[in-house]
Amino acid sequence: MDWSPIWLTLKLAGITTLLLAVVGLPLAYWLSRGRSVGKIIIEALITMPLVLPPSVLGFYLLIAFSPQHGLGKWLATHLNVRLVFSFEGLVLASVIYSMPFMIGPIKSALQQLPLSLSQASYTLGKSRMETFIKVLLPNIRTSLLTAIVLTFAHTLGEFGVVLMIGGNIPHTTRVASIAIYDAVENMDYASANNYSLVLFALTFIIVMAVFIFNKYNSKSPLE
Amino acid sequence: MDWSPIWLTLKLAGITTLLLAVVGLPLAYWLSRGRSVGKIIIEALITMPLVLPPSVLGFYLLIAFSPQHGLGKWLATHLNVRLVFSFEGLVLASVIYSMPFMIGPIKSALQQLPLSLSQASYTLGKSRMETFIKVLLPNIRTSLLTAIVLTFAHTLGEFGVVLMIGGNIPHTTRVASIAIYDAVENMDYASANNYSLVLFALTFIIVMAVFIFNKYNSKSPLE
Amino acid sequence: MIAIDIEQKMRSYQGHTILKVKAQIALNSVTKIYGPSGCGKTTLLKIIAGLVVPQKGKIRVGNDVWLDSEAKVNLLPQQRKVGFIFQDYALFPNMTVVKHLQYATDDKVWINRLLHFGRLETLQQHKPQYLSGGQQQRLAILRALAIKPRILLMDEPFSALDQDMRGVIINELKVLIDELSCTCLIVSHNPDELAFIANAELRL
Amino acid sequence: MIAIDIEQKMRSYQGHTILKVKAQIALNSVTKIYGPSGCGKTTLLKIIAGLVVPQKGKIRVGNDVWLDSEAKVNLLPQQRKVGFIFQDYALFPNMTVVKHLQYATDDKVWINRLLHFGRLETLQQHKPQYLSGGQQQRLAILRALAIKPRILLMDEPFSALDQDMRGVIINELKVLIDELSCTCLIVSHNPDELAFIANAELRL
Amino acid sequence: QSLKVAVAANLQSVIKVLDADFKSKTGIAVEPIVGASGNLVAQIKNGAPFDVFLSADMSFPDALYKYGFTTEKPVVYARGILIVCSTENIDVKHWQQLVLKQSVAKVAIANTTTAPYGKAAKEALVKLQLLDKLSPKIVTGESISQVNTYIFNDVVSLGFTSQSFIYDSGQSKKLYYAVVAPKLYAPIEQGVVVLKHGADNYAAEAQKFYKYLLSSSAKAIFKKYGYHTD
Ligand SMILES: Nc1ncnc2c1ncn2[C@@H]1O[C@H](COP(=O)(O)OP(=O)(O)OP(=O)(O)O)[C@@H](O)[C@H]1O
Ligand SMILES: Nc1ncnc2c1ncn2[C@@H]1O[C@H](COP(=O)(O)OP(=O)(O)OP(=O)(O)O)[C@@H](O)[C@H]1O
Ligand code: MOO
Ligand SMILES: [Mg+2]
Ligand SMILES: [Mg+2]
Repeated sequence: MDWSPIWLTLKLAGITTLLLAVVGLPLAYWLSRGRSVGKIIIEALITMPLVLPPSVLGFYLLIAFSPQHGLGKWLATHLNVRLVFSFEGLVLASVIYSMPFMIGPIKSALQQLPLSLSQASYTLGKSRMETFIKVLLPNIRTSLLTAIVLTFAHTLGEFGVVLMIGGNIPHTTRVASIAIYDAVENMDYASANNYSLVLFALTFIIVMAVFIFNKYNSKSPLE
Repeated sequence: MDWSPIWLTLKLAGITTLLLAVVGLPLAYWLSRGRSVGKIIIEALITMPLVLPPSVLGFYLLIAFSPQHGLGKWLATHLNVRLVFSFEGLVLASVIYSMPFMIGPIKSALQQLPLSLSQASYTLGKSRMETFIKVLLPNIRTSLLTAIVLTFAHTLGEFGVVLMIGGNIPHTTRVASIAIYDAVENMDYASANNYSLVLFALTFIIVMAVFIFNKYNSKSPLE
Repeated sequence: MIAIDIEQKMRSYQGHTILKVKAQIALNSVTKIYGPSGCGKTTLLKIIAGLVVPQKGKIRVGNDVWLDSEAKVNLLPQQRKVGFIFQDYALFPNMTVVKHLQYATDDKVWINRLLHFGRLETLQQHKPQYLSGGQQQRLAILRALAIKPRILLMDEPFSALDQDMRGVIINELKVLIDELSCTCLIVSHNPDELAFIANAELRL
Repeated sequence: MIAIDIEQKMRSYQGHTILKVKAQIALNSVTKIYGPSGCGKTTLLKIIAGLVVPQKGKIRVGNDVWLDSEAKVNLLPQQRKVGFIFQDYALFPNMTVVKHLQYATDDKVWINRLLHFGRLETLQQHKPQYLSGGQQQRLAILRALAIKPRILLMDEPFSALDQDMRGVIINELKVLIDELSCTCLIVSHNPDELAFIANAELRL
Repeated sequence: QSLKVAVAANLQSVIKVLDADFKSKTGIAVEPIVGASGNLVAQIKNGAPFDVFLSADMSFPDALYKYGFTTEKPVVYARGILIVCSTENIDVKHWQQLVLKQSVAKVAIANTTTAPYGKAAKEALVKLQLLDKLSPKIVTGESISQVNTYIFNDVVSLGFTSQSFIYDSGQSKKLYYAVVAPKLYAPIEQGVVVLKHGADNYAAEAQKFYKYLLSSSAKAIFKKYGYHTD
């Protein structure tokens, strides 16, 4: 069995989740405070990939990234960066694709915390930063975990976008979901089964780990 | 422009959402009360499609639905129901595929409501049913909306599963995401663009409608 | 006569403590319940209402058995239908003041009388989050009374009311209780405030 | 001297009411604040703490200007660093009793003294949801004192305490306040309970 | 680094054998990327880093040549044969009558615009004036591979595929098939080109592979899998 699609998938999901965690926490905090037209527009944009079919997203990314014209051409000729059929392109696409899964639950949980929690912390002389880290984050930790698991899982299962802008290039863009599709088309059911079982086991472990982590709160990974 | 893939997509997403709302509300309520081994297992199973690549799900459904053996055969001979290459099959697959998006947010919101809310209602002599409908549901209405939008959107964007068990049959299984993929592979970028624009507009309207609905609570569709 | 004889293990950091209560409460009486913070007053009221099921015990109200852990009898809260005022109010965030009362009863005259009694007529259309602490507490009292309960369990029902308001409310409450011929258990940290209304007491 | 002169529009169902407060409060005094439910006591305390910004007004503490809406001066709550006891406690659900205090101060001796003062030594490792109403309220008091504030704003800080406990707490609080030479504003519905401690009053 | 070869789906089993043989002769590893010819062309036009392209027809590689994605015109390396295939022991010899029967629920063909074998199947059906009658039964596979998948898993009664399918060594099921009369469709001439990406990055290896495909040892393998070579 060729393990490279599994590693590639894990690498893609891992990097995407990490990037989104770094970008997502401050962004979600910012979105959770107050409400302005700018924020609404940014939030609507972030939310779009959630409701957009992967093939639409894939199509527009293909057009944007294609080295034949526009942005893709500019990137290819000036920076020698190619985003179609490359791992970097998949990372960028996954970040866009999974963004709402990271931002949504965190922002929502932050908004649901009573205002008086942060007020109480401010009166103790604590900065916004310290309040965020020591009071707000710990009180939304199940939502945080949810966001991370959702993001990771959503990237793990990414298929349509990868098929459109990644193709099926071994070691570069042939992630597990594509490898399975390929194996099925090749009637190599043993491989398809193996990949599926690995992913199944992996996801089962994730789900169970989250259940156990949340046991005391009796919360599920989607919370 | 051939509008049938758009209609088909809307029909599929609509029926799936409706079915899941009917199944999901009682199921989410049941899962939110107490905790037993049975519930944990059922919840883990419901959660699986969330983390499973669509191609894995599609592969197993293809095998399960095949009219020559097992379940598929039984359905074909006894009920004359065929699940591969049929709209019914897509509906069933979508229901499985989108289930966690309906159950998750509702169950989670129900669990986060303070226990004393339903207790207060019980002391007023109200049944579990009435309490659920008049006290619990209205207090999780943003989560309910989230669940519905997520389910609808997720089905709208379904691609991998349909690619495997759909067979690209016009008016039956050729949904928009497949039509776009097809157009792109045909290098018919004008059609791809048209379909994409329609879906884009559609999803933008959904997102905006939800934002407006939730305006007073300043909540986003993912809450 | 309400006969209570219960035993409940209460969670506490160092192991557990046992709450044991054995009491007889006359019908139509107003009983003041007091005891140090954390001794189990709230727990006792919840047990009577059927919201917490004790490890062991019997509760009899008149001729009806509400709870008998040996005979496996345990009426649902809905069957006991006591008026309950929660220490943290437990108001419904989705309902305005008047909706709270309409949820509990269909009797419009009664609703209007209660609104006047709680001095909340002008705040009818407010949701709980826009009410001050005292306004919320008064709404909790009105909601419990709305079902015209035969037994009224009040967990520190006047703690957020100023003295004048408290005096008014207690006076009028007495009239209502008599009218409903309702048996009343009140947890309070200000035994004085109940002097006028209470005619029995229970120390935990 | 704390000089307050503020005006704040308060939301109310029929239009708005205006909360106007003009007061001079001596440093190191203990002022009792009272007034009918919904008159704006909580709002006033939040304005002093910097948690609510009034439409118009000035607040001066000693020689420092905390708020001057004309000069656009408005210190952050962090800069004002008042001790604040919220009417609904606002405890941190993620922290145990002792973590609350450790979050506010590093002074271990002080923490132990506070735990004893609040009679919460044995409940150190409990989180708020496992505390009774009175235990939660005592924790809220301790947390506000933990930062050794120069100004202490208390919103009905004794409402959930039984009489004995209240007596003990008030007595010991007086000692602490004197020690910290702290100016104290207490909203209370039981003016009597403050007789021993308060030496000024403000009616809203 | 290995040579990335875009391969038309009808070659999916042959390519593994060709790979092994080529590697044993030259030591150069080949990574096949399998798909419908048209899909692969779309990807190449959008910048996919493939080195050699084995199409299922001549017009797709011709188009690539015209747009400057290759330096040379395509050359035919094999001629394909269209068959009708089933896992059921039915009378495939008379498939023209059979497909109209009720017992045949679904018939698979490959995408008629991106897969040349699909195009050929459509041509044959049109010539026989069967297409309209059959259209409610038709299921479209993304490439010839997907058609094979559908046949193999019994989700269709019949499918139009390449003859190479029945020579697939890994096959565990008995297949019943009939050759579609060659006069019913334009000959399936399969062309190969070295792509710009290959010429720029792996010129020597790409050329070797290209030469190998036209060599007699490759021809022998193609023959074994039911292709015609000259
Ligand atoms: N949800 C809970 N889970 C576990 N233990 C709890 C819970 N609620 C309260 N307790 C504990 O049970 C004991 C009794 O609590 P209860 O709320 O009945 O006290 P109380 O008499 O009402 O006190 P107070 O006057 O302070 O409200 C306390 O020691 C408390 O720590
Ligand atoms: N979050 C809020 N939004 C809008 N209006 C509010 C809000 N909180 C309180 N109010 C209104 O402002 C007025 C003053 O409220 P405040 O909480 O300051 O009263 P209070 O004097 O503390 O009363 P109590 O003694 O009952 O706690 C009340 O009429 C109340 O309805
Ligand atoms: O081998 Mo093809 O390009 O799927 O007909
Ligand atoms: Mg209590
Ligand atoms: Mg107040």
